[in-house]
Amino acid sequence: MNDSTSTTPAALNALRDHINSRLIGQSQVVDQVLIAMLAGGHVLIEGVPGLGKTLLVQAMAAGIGGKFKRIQFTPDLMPGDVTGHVMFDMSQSKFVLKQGPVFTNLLLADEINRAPAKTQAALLEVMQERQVTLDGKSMKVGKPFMVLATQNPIEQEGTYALPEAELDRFILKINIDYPQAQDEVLIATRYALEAFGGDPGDTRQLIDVEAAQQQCAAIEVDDRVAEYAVELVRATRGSTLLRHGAGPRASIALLRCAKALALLNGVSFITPDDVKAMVLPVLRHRVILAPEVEIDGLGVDQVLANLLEKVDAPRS
Amino acid sequence: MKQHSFVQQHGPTWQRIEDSLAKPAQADNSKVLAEHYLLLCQHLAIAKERLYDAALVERLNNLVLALYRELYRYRSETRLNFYAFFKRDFPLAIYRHRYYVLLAFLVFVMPGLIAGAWTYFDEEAVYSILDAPEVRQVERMYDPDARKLGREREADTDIFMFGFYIKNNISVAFRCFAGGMLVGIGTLLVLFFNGLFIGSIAGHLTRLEYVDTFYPFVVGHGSFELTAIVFSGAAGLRLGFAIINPGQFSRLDSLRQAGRDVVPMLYGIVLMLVIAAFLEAFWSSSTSLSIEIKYAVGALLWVLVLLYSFSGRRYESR
Amino acid sequence: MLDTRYRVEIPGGINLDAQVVGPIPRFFAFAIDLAFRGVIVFVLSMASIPFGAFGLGGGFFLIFLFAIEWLYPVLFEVFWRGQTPGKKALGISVINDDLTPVTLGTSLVRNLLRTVDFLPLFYLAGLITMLSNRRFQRLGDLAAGTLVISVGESNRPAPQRDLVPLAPSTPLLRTEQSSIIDFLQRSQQLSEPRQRELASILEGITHEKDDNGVLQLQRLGAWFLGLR
Amino acid sequence: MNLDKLQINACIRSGWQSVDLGFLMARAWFRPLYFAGLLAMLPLSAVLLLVFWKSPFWALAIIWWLKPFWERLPLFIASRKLFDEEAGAWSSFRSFPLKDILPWLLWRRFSVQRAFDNPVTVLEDLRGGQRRQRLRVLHGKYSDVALGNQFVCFCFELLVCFGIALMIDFFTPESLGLEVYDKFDDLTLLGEWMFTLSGFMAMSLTMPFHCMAGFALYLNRRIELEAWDIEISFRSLANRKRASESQAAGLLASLMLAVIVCLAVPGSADAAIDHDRDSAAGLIEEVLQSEDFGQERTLRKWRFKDWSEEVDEEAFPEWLIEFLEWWEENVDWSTDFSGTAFLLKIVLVILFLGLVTYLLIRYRGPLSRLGSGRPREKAPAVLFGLDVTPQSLPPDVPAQVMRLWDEGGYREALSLLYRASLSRLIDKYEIAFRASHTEAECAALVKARGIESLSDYFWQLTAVWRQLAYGHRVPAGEIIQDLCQGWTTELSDESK
Repeated sequence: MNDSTSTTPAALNALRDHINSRLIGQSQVVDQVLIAMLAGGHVLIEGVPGLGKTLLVQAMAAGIGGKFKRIQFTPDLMPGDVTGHVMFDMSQSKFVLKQGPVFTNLLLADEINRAPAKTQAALLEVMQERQVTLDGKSMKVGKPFMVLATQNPIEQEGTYALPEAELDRFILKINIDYPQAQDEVLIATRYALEAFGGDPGDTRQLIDVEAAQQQCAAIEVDDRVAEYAVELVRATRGSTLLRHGAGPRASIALLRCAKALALLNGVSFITPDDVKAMVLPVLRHRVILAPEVEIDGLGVDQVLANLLEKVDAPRS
Repeated sequence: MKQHSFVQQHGPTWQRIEDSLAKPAQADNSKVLAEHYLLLCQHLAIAKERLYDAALVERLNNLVLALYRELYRYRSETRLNFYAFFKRDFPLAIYRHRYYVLLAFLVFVMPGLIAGAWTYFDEEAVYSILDAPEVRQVERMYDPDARKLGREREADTDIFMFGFYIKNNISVAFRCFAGGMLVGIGTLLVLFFNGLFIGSIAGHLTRLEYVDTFYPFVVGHGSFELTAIVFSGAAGLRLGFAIINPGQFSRLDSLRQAGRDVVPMLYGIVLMLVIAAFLEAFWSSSTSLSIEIKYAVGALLWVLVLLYSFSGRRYESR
Repeated sequence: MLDTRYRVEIPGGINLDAQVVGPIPRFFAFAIDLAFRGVIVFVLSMASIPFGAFGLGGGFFLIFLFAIEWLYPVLFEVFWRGQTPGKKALGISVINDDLTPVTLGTSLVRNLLRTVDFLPLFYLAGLITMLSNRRFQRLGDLAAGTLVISVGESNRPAPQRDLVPLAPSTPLLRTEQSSIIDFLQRSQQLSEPRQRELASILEGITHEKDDNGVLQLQRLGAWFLGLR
Repeated sequence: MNLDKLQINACIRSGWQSVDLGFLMARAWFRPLYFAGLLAMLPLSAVLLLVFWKSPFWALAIIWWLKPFWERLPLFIASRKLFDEEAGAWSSFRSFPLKDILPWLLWRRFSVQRAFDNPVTVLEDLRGGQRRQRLRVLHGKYSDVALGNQFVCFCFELLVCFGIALMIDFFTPESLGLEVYDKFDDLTLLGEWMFTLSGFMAMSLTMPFHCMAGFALYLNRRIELEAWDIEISFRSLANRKRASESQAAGLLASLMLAVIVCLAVPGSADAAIDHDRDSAAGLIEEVLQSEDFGQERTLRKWRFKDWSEEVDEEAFPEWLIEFLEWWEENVDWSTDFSGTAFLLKIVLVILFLGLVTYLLIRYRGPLSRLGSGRPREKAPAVLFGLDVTPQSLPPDVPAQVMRLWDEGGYREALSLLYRASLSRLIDKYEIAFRASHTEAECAALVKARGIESLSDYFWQLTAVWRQLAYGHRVPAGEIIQDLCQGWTTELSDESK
């Protein structure tokens, strides 16, 4: 199993440990974020506030040697506040460009569903194209570039649901939950000792993200595994439990994430297990429950798990 | 569209639906019903939106209401799934209310044990709990000498006793449940006093050495009856506790939730008590069976009832 | 605004109204049921005496007594669209508070808890609880989440007379139009002086007085109603 | 009277619904109504109770008789509350209406629709013939409901009275030595006082409900006859028109309207409902002249049915009569039931046993699985597209595997070994693999069996298999030999 392809797995492990040492009790979330990063996608994180999302991005930015910015989405946030403005500078009497917070490597978009659709659309466009057009000029955002958007499940009032087509742009949706009790104790004691704000921690670059992403892309995929992934995604389309199945983009995302998972595990090929492990986070925001299922109180995860049971694992 | 043409256009349809609703429900017309329902919902919405005449809106409203009720009759639980109920729902409900069951058990059994011990060791004690005529009647019922003289009880008396037990014992259990609405106090009282009476009678009869008539009689149906009384006490306590401590719900919502939660227990309790009455009338009273058989069957029933009642845990995680 | 209306939003996005029913009609419904049950019990007791008061007949009599005491309302409510005979006579019905039909479970809870509503004597507790909430729910109703609504016949709009419709000279709001329609449809129930009085309020619109004003309003109503 | 501020939803209701609305009104304004009633009752009642202190029942009877008098104040206050006007109990008390009280306390005391009729006297202040005519219009409908209201409220009054008495009795400590009954089971003076006080309380508590139910019925009838709801919307329409015609004129109009409203609400009770009482008399006169009112009457009478044609000879089927005759002849009704009873007992027992048997048969499938815990599923024949039935395996698996391997069919060899392992695991350890399980999940299931060497072996096999199948890496021959060796010890027939 441990046929390491290069030094990347070791570096990845170091990065993972680094983040885990900062953000306690959320190792699964950390893994998934790393997977999304390796797959070159963006993530949508859903969870109550105060579970250390900022800390996660901070630690990750440090580990990859990149910059990070944070935008708090509010109902009055304008598209320009995200992408940037063109302003007239009186002293120089010419137009100057003021770059918005998207010009960074890691962008934490907090409570994205609080902003009106137009602002959301601006961000989602940047996510897709990785460039911003300001005053007719196209400008690349940082490289690597990754958006970690969060939304709050409890406060649904005063929020604008993300449009279905746009949700597809996120490669993963991660549900972040309260940490285990013992981890919570650890967190509490540690932060009681530290000064307010915490210490920035190790800022050494641990990994070259672009190299890692290339390596991830090179992971081997057997045809049967690819077929399996497609079958899983197709299973969501015919189901009566879902009003809306996942699109073709989901299969690609599923395979990319499975590759990233394999790389994270230090394996150079993907197995059906990798695919299956990534199904929930990849698909859960791409399907919509049928209304009667919703009334019955079933969650997306339960329904998806149900559907997985119906798909045969690949044949040899 | 003006109201007049609206009525002209759809009036006949409404009339037809009203007529079909007046007739007794056909077997499975849920599909037709659903279509009618959707149609009428739309008409009602139109009528309200366009502020049509109040009488028209009321008529449509009542029609939609009737259709809605008819439509949801099909999901009604009158089609009880017996298998799933016995296998899972009832034991699961008991498991979920295990702390209430424990409390009800203690409130029922502790006074019983104490009163039993007291009456066993103290000849006079029974009279401070029960009236003298009651004591005499109980003594007469279980007097071994009287038994030997008498013949096997007549069949019609058995049926009378069956009715008698159904009427009295199930009513006790129901009252025990209903007492929960008095913030649980009613339930506690019913449990406490029933425990006290049963305990003192048992103690008293044991002291009189009526052992061979009393215990074989009660051991069989007791398994169902006593357990059911404890369960109904638990259901009542659940209601009471929902009122006392509604948690993050409003008191009313908490009570309503509790009411819905205990429904499976109520079904189960009724069935257990009917079985108990049946056993009590036709099995326990039989004198022709040997005492050993009665003990053996009684023990078997106890084991079965307890094993079954506490088998709910494994369904919890689902 | 005080009203006996109970409103629930049902699937389909529609607000459905039901009229809750208070203690007086329910008293009569209960009285009818009580009489009905009394007759049944009497007939049964008569029928069972020949079979032995303490034997066969007595046994079955007790079982029926039990069933009538506890199950009579439950069975009727579940299998007869929420109505016992008494409720049927009064045009009222038991229903879950989301306006779905009562189920065995809710009906059982509701009726077993009669025992507490009965306390301390003849449903005093039930009466007090009924009067302490807007939906007239007694304790059993509260626990089961049920309520009693009226399912009586609805009013039908009155038949229209022959009128020449008249187009309004000024635009009117929807609510105003519907009140004029109401006027048209209910004018048969109103006395003529009252009709004139009402019409005089709208002199600014009809520009007519007295009987002509009334007629004018009715013609407007016919127009709004869509009579052509 | 300002209909815009009407506090109830003015729409047409049925009689029972209006009575219910009345109860809601009493609920909403309970405090002012209750205290108003109490305020009216207390002074005179106190005097009466003092006078008749030795036989308080007399006082109670008089207080009860004076009910029409007490009811006026709550009704008056309710008529103000109805239009959201404040009416202090004291100020209303001062202008307390005494009009036309004598008939109400004498012959009209026997009226069974008092609450329904009261507003005509108290609020409209009609007397004599006018009143009679007015009542005839009102009574055109709902007199049955009014009667029902009177009756039920009387029952409620009794109920509350006895309830309170019971509570007093229940919560009085016995140590006080207060005896309610004497030794002949008659009430003592103390007992009489207890019942008098609870009767008084019951009266004051139920009065608002009774009055309001009647009042609501009255209102409903008037809404029906006078279309208040239409008047409300007509007025707002007229206001809007006026306002839109000219701002200045609108202001003036609303000022005038305010003046009119102020004038229309004088402080005296008689104008609470009917602002133009003078015209009302003439109005009613006219109403009664009109065709639609007053004259129509439906009378119903009981009469004896004509029995002669009604007897139906065919009511009982022939066989039933025969059966009953047979029964009568053969069974001694008066003495012997044991035979029948025994028969019935047998029938009951058989029914019970039959039910049990039916249930057993009906659910035999699920029941047969009860013992084994979770339902056992049929072992799959094909897993991952591999045939895993025992019959499909060669007799000597390791040998076959090695032969295939040596021939260069690496994939076939390992596939056979993996397949054979699954087949043996299904067969021997009854592990319930499903078609949707991936390799790692299968391995986890094996691990859950708790046999360490077996799970180690299977995990190793899975890893090698995955590398070959998905990673396309051919393992060394020794590994295959080890695996074959392991298969023999862990999974073949000879293994433990």
